[in-house]
Amino acid sequence: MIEPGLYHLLFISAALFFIGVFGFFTRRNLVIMLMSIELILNSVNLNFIAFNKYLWPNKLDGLFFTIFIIAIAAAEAAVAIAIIINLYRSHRSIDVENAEEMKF
Amino acid sequence: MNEFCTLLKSELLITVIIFLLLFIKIGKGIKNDGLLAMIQFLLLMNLIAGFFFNKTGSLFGDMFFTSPLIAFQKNILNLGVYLISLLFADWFRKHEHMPEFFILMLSALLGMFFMISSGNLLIFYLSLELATIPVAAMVNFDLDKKISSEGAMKMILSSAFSSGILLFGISLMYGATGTLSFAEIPAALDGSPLQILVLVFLFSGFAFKLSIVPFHLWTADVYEGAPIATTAFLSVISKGSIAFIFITALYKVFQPMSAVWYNMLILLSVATMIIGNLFALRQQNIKRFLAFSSIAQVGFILVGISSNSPQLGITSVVYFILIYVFSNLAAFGVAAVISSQSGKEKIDDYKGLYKTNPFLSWILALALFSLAGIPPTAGFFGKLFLITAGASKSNYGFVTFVALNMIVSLYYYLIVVRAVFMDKNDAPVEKINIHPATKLGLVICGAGVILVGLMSWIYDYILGLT
Amino acid sequence: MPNATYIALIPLLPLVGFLLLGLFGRKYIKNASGIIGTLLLLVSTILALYVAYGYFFDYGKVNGIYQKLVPLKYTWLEFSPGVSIDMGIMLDPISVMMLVVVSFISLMVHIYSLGYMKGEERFPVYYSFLGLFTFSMLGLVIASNIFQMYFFWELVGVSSFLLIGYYYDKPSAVAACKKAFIVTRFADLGFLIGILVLSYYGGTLDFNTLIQRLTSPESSELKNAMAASFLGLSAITWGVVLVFIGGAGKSAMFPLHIWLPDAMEGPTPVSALIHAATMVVAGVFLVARLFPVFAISAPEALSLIGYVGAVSALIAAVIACTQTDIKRVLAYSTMSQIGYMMFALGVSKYGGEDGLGYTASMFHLFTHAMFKALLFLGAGAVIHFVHSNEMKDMGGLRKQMPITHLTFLIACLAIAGVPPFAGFFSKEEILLAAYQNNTAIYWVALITSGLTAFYMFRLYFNIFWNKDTSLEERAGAEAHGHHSEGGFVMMMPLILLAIGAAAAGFIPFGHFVSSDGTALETKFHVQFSIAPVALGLVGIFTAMAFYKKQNDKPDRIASSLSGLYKAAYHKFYIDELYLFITKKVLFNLIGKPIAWIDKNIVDGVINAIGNITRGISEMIRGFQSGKVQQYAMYFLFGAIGLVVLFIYVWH
Amino acid sequence: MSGSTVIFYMLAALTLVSAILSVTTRQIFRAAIFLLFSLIGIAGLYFWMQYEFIAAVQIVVYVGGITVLIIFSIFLTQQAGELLPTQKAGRKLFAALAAFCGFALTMLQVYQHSFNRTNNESIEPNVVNIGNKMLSTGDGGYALPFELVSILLLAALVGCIVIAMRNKSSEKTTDQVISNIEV
Amino acid sequence: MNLVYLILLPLLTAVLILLARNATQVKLMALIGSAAQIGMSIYLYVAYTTEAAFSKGTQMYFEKQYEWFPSWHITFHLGVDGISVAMILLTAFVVIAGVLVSWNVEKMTKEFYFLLILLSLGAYGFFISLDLFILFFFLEIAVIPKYLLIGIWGSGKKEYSANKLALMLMGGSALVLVGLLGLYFTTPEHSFDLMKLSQVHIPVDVQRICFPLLFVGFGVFTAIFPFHTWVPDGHSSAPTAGSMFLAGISMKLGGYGCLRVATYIMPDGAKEYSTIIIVLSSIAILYGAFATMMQKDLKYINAYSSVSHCGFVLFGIGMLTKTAMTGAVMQMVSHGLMTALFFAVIGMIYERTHTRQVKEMGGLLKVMPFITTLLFIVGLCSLGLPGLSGFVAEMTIFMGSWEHPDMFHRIATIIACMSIVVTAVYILRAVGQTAMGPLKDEYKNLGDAKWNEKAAAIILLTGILAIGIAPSWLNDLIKPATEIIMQKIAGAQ
Repeated sequence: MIEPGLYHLLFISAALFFIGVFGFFTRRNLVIMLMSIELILNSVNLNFIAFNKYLWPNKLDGLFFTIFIIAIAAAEAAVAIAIIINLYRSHRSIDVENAEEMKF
Repeated sequence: MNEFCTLLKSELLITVIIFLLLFIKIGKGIKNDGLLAMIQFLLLMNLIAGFFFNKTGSLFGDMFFTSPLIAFQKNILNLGVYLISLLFADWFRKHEHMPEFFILMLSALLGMFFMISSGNLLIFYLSLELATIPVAAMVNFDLDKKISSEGAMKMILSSAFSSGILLFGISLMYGATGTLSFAEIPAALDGSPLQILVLVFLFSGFAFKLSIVPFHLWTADVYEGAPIATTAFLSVISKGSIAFIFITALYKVFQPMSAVWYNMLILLSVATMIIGNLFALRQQNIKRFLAFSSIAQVGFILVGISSNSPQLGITSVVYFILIYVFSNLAAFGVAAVISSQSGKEKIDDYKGLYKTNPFLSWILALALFSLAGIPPTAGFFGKLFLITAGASKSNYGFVTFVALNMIVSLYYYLIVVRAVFMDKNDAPVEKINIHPATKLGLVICGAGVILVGLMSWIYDYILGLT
Repeated sequence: MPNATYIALIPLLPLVGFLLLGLFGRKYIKNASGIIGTLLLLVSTILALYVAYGYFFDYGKVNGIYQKLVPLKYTWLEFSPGVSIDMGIMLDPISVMMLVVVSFISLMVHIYSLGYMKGEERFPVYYSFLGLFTFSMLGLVIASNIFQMYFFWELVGVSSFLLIGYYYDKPSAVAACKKAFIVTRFADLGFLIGILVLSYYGGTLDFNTLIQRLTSPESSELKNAMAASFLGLSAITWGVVLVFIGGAGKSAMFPLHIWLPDAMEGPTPVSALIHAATMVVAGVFLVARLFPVFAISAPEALSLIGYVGAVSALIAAVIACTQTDIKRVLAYSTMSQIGYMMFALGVSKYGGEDGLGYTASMFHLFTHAMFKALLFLGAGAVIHFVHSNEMKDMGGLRKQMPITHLTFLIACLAIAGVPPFAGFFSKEEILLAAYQNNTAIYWVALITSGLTAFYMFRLYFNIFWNKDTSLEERAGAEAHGHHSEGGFVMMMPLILLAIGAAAAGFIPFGHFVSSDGTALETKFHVQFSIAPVALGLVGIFTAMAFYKKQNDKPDRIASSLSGLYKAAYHKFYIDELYLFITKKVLFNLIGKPIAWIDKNIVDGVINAIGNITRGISEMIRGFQSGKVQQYAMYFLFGAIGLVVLFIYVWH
Repeated sequence: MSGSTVIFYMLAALTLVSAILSVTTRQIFRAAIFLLFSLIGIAGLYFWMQYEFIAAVQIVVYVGGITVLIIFSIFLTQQAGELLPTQKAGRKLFAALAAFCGFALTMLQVYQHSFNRTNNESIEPNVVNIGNKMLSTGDGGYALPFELVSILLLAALVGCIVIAMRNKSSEKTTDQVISNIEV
Repeated sequence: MNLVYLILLPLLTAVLILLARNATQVKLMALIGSAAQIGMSIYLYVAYTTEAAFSKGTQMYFEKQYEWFPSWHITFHLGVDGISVAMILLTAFVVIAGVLVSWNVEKMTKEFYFLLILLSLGAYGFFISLDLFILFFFLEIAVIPKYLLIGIWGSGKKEYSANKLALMLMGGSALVLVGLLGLYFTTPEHSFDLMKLSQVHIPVDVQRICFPLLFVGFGVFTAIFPFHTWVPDGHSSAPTAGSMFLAGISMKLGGYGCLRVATYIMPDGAKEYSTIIIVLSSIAILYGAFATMMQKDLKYINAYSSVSHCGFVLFGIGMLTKTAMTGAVMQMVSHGLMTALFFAVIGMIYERTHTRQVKEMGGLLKVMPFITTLLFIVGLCSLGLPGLSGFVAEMTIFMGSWEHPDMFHRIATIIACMSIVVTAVYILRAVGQTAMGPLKDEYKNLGDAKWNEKAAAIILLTGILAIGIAPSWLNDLIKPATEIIMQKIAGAQ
């Protein structure tokens, strides 16, 4: 087995990213779409940390970026969930297919 | 410290207002009307203050950078926000969460300010989010409307998705260049495939906010769902701000890769104009209509950006956006007045409007002509200079195409004009008595639409700043 | 040197009349307008006579040659240096002669109309139109510049249009005036292009310079014009032929004559003035005006003119024999006589003895004006009396209208060429000229003269003899209160003209008018004139035999040669031909298709663009599906697409 | 092969597999739990890279915060135990294709690209360094982003409150918000 | 004289109209304003002639230059030569006539007159501007008023026509815009200034692109074949004054632009494309004439005949000889006056008979002698009767275009000449059926023209006669200008 390194991590993060994308495309439940978003953000975090560790350890840019991404992810999730709940109140469902009144 | 204050002036002012509002909200003292008046006053002060003590300088390392031009751009946004506070007074007064709305709007504005003067991808990203998330909440402010929350949902999810892609791009950029600061990136760019991929991902992030085809699809739905005040904010303020930073990003950060993004701009501006126009043709809901028209307008902005002289490009874009603020806000203002009085948002409902409300009709007509680029309105000059800037590379095919697109756009703007002025209607919108603040706003917009073009010194002033 | 101002007054006075009556006649002047018009014209007639006297006997002749004098010339519109439309006066024998003729006849008609048109509601309008016509005709004859001539040429056309359409609420009149205008207009197109050609090669529009340049063999212009050729004919031939087409149109030469008979819808005095004496001879005048060019530089064109004239003369004469509407008969006879003038010019040559045809033609023009005007006015009197144009309604009028009868007889004799009446002399000269130069034309002319005599007397007898209808049977006429043949104002012109028709022949015309201005001694050969006179008499007597008494001979003859008769009666179906060309070809084959194409193709494309755009926008609406997940997908596809495009395709 | 390698692969497997499961399972609770595992796996990877601080933050915020939030929201919006409606197969295939293409493209570029690395001495990602940098306003300091984020959180909370609570008790909660915000 | 007044005067009038309190005030304002316009334009003519007498050879008179968008090297550069003066005179005449004719518009009088005056403003600005940017500015100002005039006060399928007009004209100006930009960037010191542009020599390959753009762009305004289809619909649906302005003024903007901008600045392009121009315009001339022959609606008749007559304008320009060009300008003026009068007359008739179908009329000469006399005169003018303006213009064009000795130009000219016969046909059909023939009973008691109609007609008639009877003043006015243009063309290789 090969010694794991940067490219392994990049592979993992990219995979994670597109798994998230896949989930975002396919899941009809808004909450799960939100989860997929979280996966995407995490893959990005992984990228940052990996680069920071293997390529640019002289500064902590990647690390800090990760921290802030996490913070923002929290905020985003909060607002999103609030909106979803509100949507649920009006639609009595959180199926994305039921929320396409506006089109064309 | 002093310098700190002057450079951060506009941001600090906004923050102050935000906290002021918070405390007022807690101390539940003031009725909506009085509060609104106060807010309008504060914003006016803020706008005026925006004209003074504008210096060049950077803070926090090079994370924050400002200059007279940037200050001017910020002030355009200030103006826009002030006009919004005037134009939608009616809706604000009725809304129980009016202060929160302003808190959110102002924090979004703050985000935009930081975004415009960000010197670093981290700040850029954070301020972008700050400029997005509160707006998503604002979209949902018609709390008991289904479409409002649907719009909010669409916005938050798709913006999260786009920021995901943007972030992925940024992370790869970080990996490839090892830096996040705009100052250092260009040196590290060599146009390698990965960097092209990075460029595209970042570009799509911008494109999403600017609603460039094919990243635009959220726009119409969100605009339609949102309360008009939010729609106006989205289509004018946030577009404007993102356009400003977009230019800086392209001209300053990605200068070495200009060959790539120039073609990208041409391609996407063509696509954007076509799609925007074609969709606008059919729209019945005025908000949706304006959404697509604004997409088409973005196409024109891209034309301006695709100029080969940065100075020309920046100036014409800033100038255009100043005009765009006036004209588009005027249109939204009229729509808001009508919908908040009669709940009518369909273009067919506007038939025979001129009979009952000549003032609104003229303002609307002015706004639409300005958007269509008909003299003597300012829009004519704005569009013309954009096209001229874009033509500086003198590829005739592209320019001809752009010019011909103006015909299509004129066609659908005329649909509205026709409805307002020509079509008969036995049940037109009844006479509306307009809130004085709104009236003031509309008058300012109208004056702006006419004067900004004719007073050439405004353009030269902007040129002086670049 | 003559005084330009009062020469200019000759045409201008009628113009004044036109403006005066046209602007104020309807409201303020009313019945006085006739008098005013007449007086103005009287003045200009006197001036014309004075000028004529002055020109012929005083300053016109310089060492034996009548000069072309240009006392007035004002640049009206300059195209390029040298080429300009000038408004000027040119005095030479023919223009002076025409001045006299036009103003005199016009005066006669003015006077006559005082009686004939009395009580018409648009009396002032009528006189103003007459004024307009007289003005333009006089302007035409004194034109010193070919474009000036065209200018007045058109004006003449319009005033004739207005006068034919005088009874504007009569559909036939409307049709007639339109027809007249359009046909002549079509001919004028030829004239215009001819002018363009001549002016291009002549480098000027001024008659004198033009003629001088295009006739003097050493002039470079002529060389160029000769050198440039198209379809085997030299440019100059083309030019003059085109010009002649214009003339042919106005002078109702075959095949452009179809408008003339219909033009009889106008009031009879108008027919007398315009469609007999003056306007219709404008074509002849035009050819005469450019005669040197024809004769010297384009003989082919001249012979063409000769044949056209001869053919027209013959055809018209034949048709005239069959018509029953007296005015139409006169119209065709006019056409036939003009044919005479034309071929007289056609057979003529330039200068000296060979110029006989030219002189003859002008002479005949002069005399013809007299007796033809007389005939028309007489016919007018008759029509005025019986309220009909049809021969069958007439007969035996000699007792009821003696003066008319007498004058009419004189005129008939004149036109039939019976000595010593005016027509005899002019016709003799023409025949002589034809005889000398072109026998074919001569024979045609001879036959025609016989026919002329026949149909004129057919007319005469039908009106004044034939069935004897007495006053009692004309109760209708009683009711209309026409006891007599119209008052003094109507008779006086008849008498004056009759005198002219009788005596004009004795003027030594050749002394005054000749192709090159030198006096031409016209000898008179008795033995030569036997044949025509004999023929004329034969014609007269046949007519008498047929028509003096009521009988069925004519019908029998007619039925015996029915084919020819029918053809002639239907004017050889030329009208039908034109109708076919205009209605079927012009309207249905050109106009309709073009209108259709414009509506459906040219405009259709424009509309199609709009519809297609809307269609596309309908088609792609699915793109905006309202599904946020699809939006995201498009987003990703867009991004990936751009990446692929810019990494692999578009470097 | 060393232990760390094994651990790495285990963590990687955990992360990816549970991620895949969480976006494919038809039971929403399981989805949430798998998401939890996947996040933990990522935290593990941070540990493996000796970025303990981030790992901790990851655990606290994600595992402790966001996932719980999500689960609560599931409680609020979903009747337990019922299966989620599935997406059309065509759409699934399409999405999979898109995702895979994107993945392939990205990895292709990443592998073709030769990353250049710094050779300055590295900074320890320990709490001290992080703390200093976080609050320094000078060059390479992160005070501004920090403030930005705090404003963002404030705005987000205000937004959430307005949207989520329709009843008239929004003032009280706002007080709490303020007290929370004064960081 | 300061040309800015020509812009300020209509502006002031428009403002006053907006301020006016009631309809009568509005009308008075408009009347006074347009009267002032006519006075000013005549004064301009006088001043110009005196000035020109002193200083021969100068190209532009009364030049004025104000800073405007200096960074784009755009200046508010005004100046006139003979051609512009002629066009300004035309505009003033048509404007006051239009104001008078539409005296009894009840519907939204204020807006109506406001838009009319705005149109005139656009026209004046266009004719006096020497900077292509402001030229374009004024060109486009005129579009929307036209749209509204047709759409609001029009008749028939007005929305459709208004849209068509606005969009096609917009398309035209879009092409113009591209052409202008091409010129702008080819000049060394990026400038829109006509004088500057005329001095530099534009590279031939640029001319090859820009000339057709500009010519066709302007051509759309003056109904170049096959972009003429807005003319019939637009004119027929427009209110009387609207049609007068459209055909009388705004179609002339196109011709002026073709001459002053396209042909003057890009002589090489002009030479290269002159064949195509001539072909298109001769098609337009004859085709328009034949199309007119089939029309049944008076307004359509005049509209199509306008296509045919404006064909003469382009024809004259395309011939590239001094005389033909002079003729083209004359034709613009003459056609402007003539067609304006024609539309005015049609409007008067329509107001009374409430139909424009030729078939449904007849014998109107009896009940409305004044109006029908006008109809006769204007008809005769349009078929080129001597003594009226049409004759002068057309003859000048023919003479000019005959100066080319080669077969192609000859044939083109002959084709053009033919149209005068077809014109005679359709004019006589129209006039004959309308004015002559038996009178219908329902028209027995119709009234004749009122004072305002008479005044309008007489004003236009004066113009027509002034040109028709003594054309030399117009000729002398235009010639020097065309000479200068021809020199430039002669200079081109």
